[in-house]
Formats: sequence, structure tokens, C-alpha cells
Amino acid sequence: MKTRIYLDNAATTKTSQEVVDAMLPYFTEDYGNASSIYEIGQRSREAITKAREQIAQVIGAKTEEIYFTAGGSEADNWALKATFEAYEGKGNHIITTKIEHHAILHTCEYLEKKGARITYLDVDENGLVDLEELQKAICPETILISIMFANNEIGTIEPIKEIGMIAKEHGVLFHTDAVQAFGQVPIDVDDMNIDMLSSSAHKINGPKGIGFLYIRKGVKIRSFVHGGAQERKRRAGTENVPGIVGYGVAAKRAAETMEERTKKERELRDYFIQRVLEEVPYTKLNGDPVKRLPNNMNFSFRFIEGESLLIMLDMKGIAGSSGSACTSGSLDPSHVLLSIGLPHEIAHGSLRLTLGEDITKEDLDYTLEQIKEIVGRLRELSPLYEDFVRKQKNSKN
Amino acid sequence: MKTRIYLDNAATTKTSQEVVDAMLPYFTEDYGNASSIYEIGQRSREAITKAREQIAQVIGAKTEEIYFTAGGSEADNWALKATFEAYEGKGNHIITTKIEHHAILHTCEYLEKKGARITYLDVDENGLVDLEELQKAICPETILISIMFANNEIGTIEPIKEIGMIAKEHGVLFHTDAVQAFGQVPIDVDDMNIDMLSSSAHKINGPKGIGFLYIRKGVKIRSFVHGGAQERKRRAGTENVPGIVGYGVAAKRAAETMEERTKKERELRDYFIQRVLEEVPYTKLNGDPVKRLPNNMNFSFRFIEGESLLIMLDMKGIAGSSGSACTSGSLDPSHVLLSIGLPHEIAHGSLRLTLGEDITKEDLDYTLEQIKEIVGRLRELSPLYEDFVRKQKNSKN
Amino acid sequence: MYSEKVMDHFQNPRNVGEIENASGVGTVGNAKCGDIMRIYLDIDENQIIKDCKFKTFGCGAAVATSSMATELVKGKTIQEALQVTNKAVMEALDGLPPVKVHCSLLAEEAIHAALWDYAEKHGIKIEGLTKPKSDIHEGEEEEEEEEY
Ligand SMILES: Cc1ncc(COP(=O)(O)O)c(C=O)c1O
Ligand SMILES: Cc1ncc(COP(=O)(O)O)c(C=O)c1O
Ligand code: FES
Ligand code: FES
Repeated sequence: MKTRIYLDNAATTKTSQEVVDAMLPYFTEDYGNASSIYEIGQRSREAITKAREQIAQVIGAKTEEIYFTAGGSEADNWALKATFEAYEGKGNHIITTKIEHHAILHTCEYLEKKGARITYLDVDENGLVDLEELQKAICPETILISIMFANNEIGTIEPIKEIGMIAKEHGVLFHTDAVQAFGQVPIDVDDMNIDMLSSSAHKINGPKGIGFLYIRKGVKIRSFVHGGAQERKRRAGTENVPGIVGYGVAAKRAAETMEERTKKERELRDYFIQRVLEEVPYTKLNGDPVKRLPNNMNFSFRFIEGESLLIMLDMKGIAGSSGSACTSGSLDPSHVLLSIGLPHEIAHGSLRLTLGEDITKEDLDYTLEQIKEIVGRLRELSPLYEDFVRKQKNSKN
Repeated sequence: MKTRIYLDNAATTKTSQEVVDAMLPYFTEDYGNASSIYEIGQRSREAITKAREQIAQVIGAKTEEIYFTAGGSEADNWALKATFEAYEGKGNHIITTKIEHHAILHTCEYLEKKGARITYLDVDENGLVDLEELQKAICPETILISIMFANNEIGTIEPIKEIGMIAKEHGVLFHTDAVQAFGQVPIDVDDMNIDMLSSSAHKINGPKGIGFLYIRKGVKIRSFVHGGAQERKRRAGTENVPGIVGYGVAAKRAAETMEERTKKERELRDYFIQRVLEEVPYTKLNGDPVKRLPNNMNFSFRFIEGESLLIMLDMKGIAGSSGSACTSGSLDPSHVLLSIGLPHEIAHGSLRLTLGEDITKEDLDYTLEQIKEIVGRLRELSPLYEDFVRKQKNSKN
Repeated sequence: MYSEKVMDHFQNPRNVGEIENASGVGTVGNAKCGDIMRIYLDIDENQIIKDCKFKTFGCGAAVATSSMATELVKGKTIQEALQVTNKAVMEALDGLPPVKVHCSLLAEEAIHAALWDYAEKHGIKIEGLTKPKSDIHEGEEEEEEEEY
């Protein structure tokens, strides 16, 4: 069955037709090298400048502070590795959280091998970092705080402005992985004291394979990809002009529609969450109920396992994703769900559904009906559920 | 004036319509995350597998030896930096040449700061490395030889098979930057003993922002971009599915048309070179006349400066590029032209023209007429030409 | 990349050529990019620049600034010609891209060199003119050199 209801927009989104249309001329007409002198290359260069402006505007940055990358992962790698190199004279200590994306966590592990000391902050049961813990973790060797703007699995939005303030007070750089937040919540790098910020186009109906790292002017930064003089000599490689153009259009669009779109999403989200919690027994909402991305819904259904649930939903035309990592090359349950205190077997039975702009109430009603049925069927299959029911019966007797 | 004759195909190419058409469904229909479990993601995954096969075939590799990157620069950075890390137990010595692309040279400079010792081999006046020099440079600490397959400025094709043999005999890894060679000359990684190979799609009528690094099975390799489990856990980041699909089609196409296309290009190339050398006085061909990329033509016109020539050609609708680096953020003349022994002022007066599949003999005839006129005009402007003419007069008297 | 004025002076450079028996000739080179400019001045007994010609081996900006500089000094007195700085030339051309600022320095220096040659030939001293360098290494407009 063809996917009819796509509820995995936190993984990636459909590239909107408007974005594709904007990209097309840069494949077959204005395909010149943007670093070249001739007229066809100049048109590419102008297109890049425009996209840079469109993006800078969304976060209140200057255009020359936006550096294009191949996506969020590269931006995260760059921010951490280059800061570690550029500030080794100051110290080797980096503070992050236990619930970051792997692009941050695995980079941190890599840096540990290179001599970095990393503090991984705990989060509370809603996924929020504790500002006092953060304060306490800062020491004279601290060169960087890297805390995600919003979590990709449970949707929790961190207190970024407060973190920025703390970083500023202590003279420590602040990087935020805003891959999930960009275009979903208002961001102002000055107001929030953000020094570096990562983002990825394909999360906001832009193309895959393009992202950016915002680097505040004055931050010492080293290159991550060495070579040609592109991106103010900071990131080598022939510019992905169609990708950059598409990103610009997607960013502009996301900013313009943000208020209305997220208002609608929040309503749908809360409607759905409420119904699921009411109508599916032994179910828990993961993540903060309020400080939450407008499009994120994450549930744990006790006694069942996520992959089975996902496949069955898929057979009904519904695409979601799971905290269960069987799909992503590792069999460990999600580090995020474990960090907010879920036991292994409950973390395994999680489902993330993330809204996109086309999703309607009817879609969600249909999804709920399917979930109810599938969860019921899987519980019938589950020895855990059997034990649970037996135990309950016994305790009643 | 709109560019009518695009002769800068070594910089970047037009994405062919067939490639764009193949990419389109992956923007707006099969846009699912290739790492996900559901059906729409599976279609992305299958498309990636197919592209990987199409590419692997061109160089005689196994599909699982192809790792997608954001382009040639990232592939070059990855090959060098990761090898340096993975083999630090064996040694710190890398051998390369003076005429590599900046993606190699600047990465080498970076590695020197990290403790690498780099030998930059000289080349002869045609741009060819000396195999004996290479032999002599190898020492017990040598972990890698990185020599480009073909040079991007002067088109010289290096003796890759011989280099591969030497590398193998000495048990040293061999990486080649084949960004200019892939799809233009036959490549067989086994026959040529290549352990790693970089390539970039936009050089062969594929999209910008996608490349690959071939890594022979058995080579110890570290990640360059850390994070998610994509690319066999070696290169993190949501897969650029449209880019990868486009690359696959472009690679297949390049391989299928190679024989016929390059035969035609070689004829046009040699026709044009001969006419330029005969009809424009004080002109030199740069690069090897025979061991040369089928689409590359590079001339030095004495007494004139490249940028002026480029701009004037552009005004006549002809896009080329220059050894003069005024255009690329640095004012030094091309390191390649200096390495083959050109004096500064002659290196400055260079013009690179690189053929694409649509170029006709008539285009080249028109281009030649324009070059003759413009070179004449610029020489009238040139104090160097004035001095030269005066000296000649005096010596006659 | 270039303004319309730059393109105009590049495509149709004014005052290209040599002056036979010129009152002063100045040739300067820019060590930074290897470009070379030569200016010829024809100066009358009232120290008025009656004619001015140039030859340039250089980029589009170098050609355009030479052309504009010759236009600006023509008909001026020596003292007025000294006021034709690279900034004045750039302004007259509606600006240059940052990497091309050094090209305009060539024009200023070439005029100074030609005036110096004139002064030497005629055994006079020109107020405010110092011996020009034949190689220009300007320190200004240098991009901050950072590690990458
Ligand atoms: C020989 C060579 N290596 C590497 C590159 C870098 O490729 P990309 O610009 O796609 O990163 C290029 C082209 O720019 C090249 O010609
Ligand atoms: C929070 C977060 N950071 C980083 C990334 C990596 O972005 P990309 O896959 O575009 O490299 C993602 C998405 O995959 C994400 O959700
Ligand atoms: S039983 Fe299949 S992944 Fe655990
Ligand atoms: S005069 Fe050298 S770049 Fe313009």
C-alpha cells in the first residue's frame, strides 16, 4: 500500500513543489560555477546570495554568518571539531546533554579520543536540562556549551535563551543544534546569545543534502572541509546551487507560514495526544507536554515493541517512526528515551508521529483507529501483557 | 549577453535533463528517509542501492565500497584525514604532488600542523610525476600516496597504473583524486591497484553537492562526519536521495557514452589546439599533448593577463576559465602552472577551455576568431608587449 | 562583479598607447598579483598635463582604473594630478570589489612614478611627491589572515 499519511516529518519532509520549481533552473540553465567570473556563474552567485539572505533573516543573523554545509550532521561535526581545535589554547572541556542527536554525541566521543573532556548533562523526565547543573558544570577550561534547541525524538524545547545567558556570563561559546527547531519556533541568535547554530533543509520541506552552520562574527573558526575558497574560505567544495536556492525558498516559506502553520499543528497535536492517552490504555506521552515542538507526538505503548507497530501501521498506509533503533543499525533502544528514565522494555514500545503541513484531523482520526487496533493485536501477542494481566487478576483474587 | 558557448566543463557541467528527470520523483513522491522502515523510505533505499551499483560498475568496484559524500572536496578531505588517523600506528608520511587540487593540498597543510610529514612531488614541464622520484620518496613511515588521476587545469593524465603498482609493491595505500577523470577515461580500481578514489557528480553532468569516496574493502577507515548510521556507519547524515539517484544516472550515462563522446572530443580538442598554436603567435599549450583529458585545452598567451581575456570572451558569449586566480579569492597565479615551470607573467595569461558534450566545431571556430581578436587588442594594451616589440626592433637594427 | 562604469572603461579604454618623447614615463608592478602598468605624461611648460596615455598588463579592474586615471589627470596641473588618489579613481568608477582595491593602487602609483620621472628629467622637485616604489605591497585592505 502506498503511504497515505506521512507522519515522520521529523525524519525528513517532502520537498515542496515551490522549492523544487525554484531549484530547477539551476540544474539545466544557470548551472555555472558560482566562483567563476563569467555571466552564467554570476547568476549562480546571485542566487546563493539571495538564499543566504532569506536564511539569515529567519534567525536574525547577518548574511556573512551563514555557512552552507551538506546538512545538519556536517554542521554539528564542524561546530564541535573546529571549536575544539581553535580554542585548545583556552581549554578542552565541552558541555552537552545526554539527549543530543548522534551527530553531536558521536562527535563528542571522537573528540574524547583526541583529548577533550565532555560533560553530558542529565535531563529530567520531560527531557529538560537543569540550568543549575549547567552552571555547576562550567569550569575555566570550558570552551563550548552545545545543547540542542529541540529534541528530535520527544520534541522537548530546551530553555535556549537562559542557556545563552549563562554561556555569555561565563564567556563560553554556545552552539545549538537547531535542526528540529529551525522554521518551527522563533529563533533570534542575538536575543538568545547563540554563537553557532546547525540546521538542515530537508526538515523544513527543503531538499536533502544541504544545511548550514551559523557562526557569529568574531568566533574563531577553523575549516572542516579544506580546499577551495568557497564560503569565505571556510568550507570548500563547489557550491550546491540548486540545494542552496531550495533551502532559501524553504526557509522563507517556513518563516512566513510559521505562525499559522504551527498554531494549526499545535491544535492537532494536542487533540491527538489527548485522544490517544484517553483511548489507548497503558500509554504514556514522552516529552514535555507544553515546551514541545508543534509537530511532535511521542508515545510509549506498554507491552509492545516498536518495530512491529511501525510495520503494521505502514501496512495501513501510515508512516511513523520508533524509539526502537532496530532500524538504524543499532539494536539499543533510544538513548533519549532511556535518558528521560524509561525502562528498556517501555522505551522499546515507542512511537513517534510528527506532523507535516498537509495532515488533517481526519488523517489523525484514521491513525488513531489503526493504532488502537494494532496495539490491541500486538498486546494479544505479548508475553509481557499476558504476565501483566495474570498479575492483575491474581492481585484481585 | 547570454552564454552561448560553455567551455568551462572542468569547473562544472550542466545537469543533463535525463538526470534531472530521474531525480524529480525523489523530491516530492518518494521522499521518505532511506534509513526508515516504512515503505516510502524503502523506495528511497532501493534507489540508493541502484545508484551505488551504477557507480561501482564504472570503476570495477563492489557496491559496498562506494561511500557517498557531499562532493569531491569532502571525499579528498576524508581520504587523507581518516587515513592519517587510522594509520598513525604505522607512520605519518604522505606522498602527494605539487599539482593536486586545493582539496588535497590544503588538507595536507592542515595535516602537517597535526604532525604529518608530506612529500610534494615535482612534476615535469608537461605535468607528469616522475615514477623514480616517487619510489625514492617512499620510506617505512609512508602510509599513503595520493596522486590525482588527471589534473583539473592542464588536463594531464598521470601514470596511475604504474603508481598503483609501486604503492602495492611497497605496501602503501594509494588514493587518487579522480574528480576530473571519472567518466572521462576508463578506470579499474583492481587493475590499477587503487585503494581509495574521489569523485564528484557535477563534473559529469550530474548534480552539484554529491560525490563519493571509493574505499577498498580491508582499508582501515575512520569516519569523517560522525553521527547517524548511514553509509555503513561511515558517513553520517540523512541521505541526499535525489542527488544520489542523479549521480547514478549520470555515471551510467558517462560510462555508456564514453568511447564515442571522448573520441569526438579528442578530435575537436586537437583541431582547436592546432589552430590556436598556428594562428595566435606567442602562444603555448600547457599540459601533455597526448596524455591529456579528452576535453581539456589550456593555453598561455604571452603578454596578456587572463582575467581581461575571460571577461572579454564572456562578453562574446564564451565561458572559459583562467589560470589567473584573481577570480578565486587568491591573487597568486595557479600553483599548477608555476609547477610546470611557467614564469609568473606567463602563468597569468592562461586560458582553460574544457569541452562538453554539446560543443561543435562551429562553436570552436567562433571561439578562435574571438580569441584572435581579443588577444590582439589586449596585446595592444600591454606594456610587456610594447617592451617586447621594442626589443625585437632594436635587435634587428 | 564590476560596475557598469568599470565595464565601460574596460571595454573601451580611453588613452591607450604611447607618447613619443614623453615628459615622464612611469612603470609600476604589483607584487601581489604580478600585474604591470605604465603611464606616459606629456607636460607643458606651465606644468599642465596636456596628454596622458597608458598600457596595462592586468585584470579588468586594472585596465579600467588606468583608463579612468588617465582621464582624471588629463588637463590638470601637476599638483592637481597628485590629488588623483586610488580612492578618487575608484569613486569615479562607482567602486570596485574588495579583492580589486589593490588594482586601483597601481594607477595611483603609476602616475606618481611618471611625475617622478618628469621631475628627475627636469631637475625639479614636486611638492608632496615621494619616490614611488616600483613594487607595490600595500598593507591596507589586507584580509585578516587566520588559520583555516
Ligand atoms: C581535481 C579536483 N579535485 C577536487 C575537486 C573538488 O570537487 P568539489 O568542488 O565537487 O568538491 C575538483 C573540482 O572542483 C577537482 O577538479
Ligand atoms: C536534532 C538533529 N540533529 C542533527 C540531525 C542531522 O541532520 P542531517 O541528517 O540532515 O545531517 C538531525 C536529523 O537527522 C536531527 O534531528
Ligand atoms: S528480536 Fe529482532 S531486533 Fe530484537
Ligand atoms: S591588477 Fe592584479 S588583480 Fe587587478
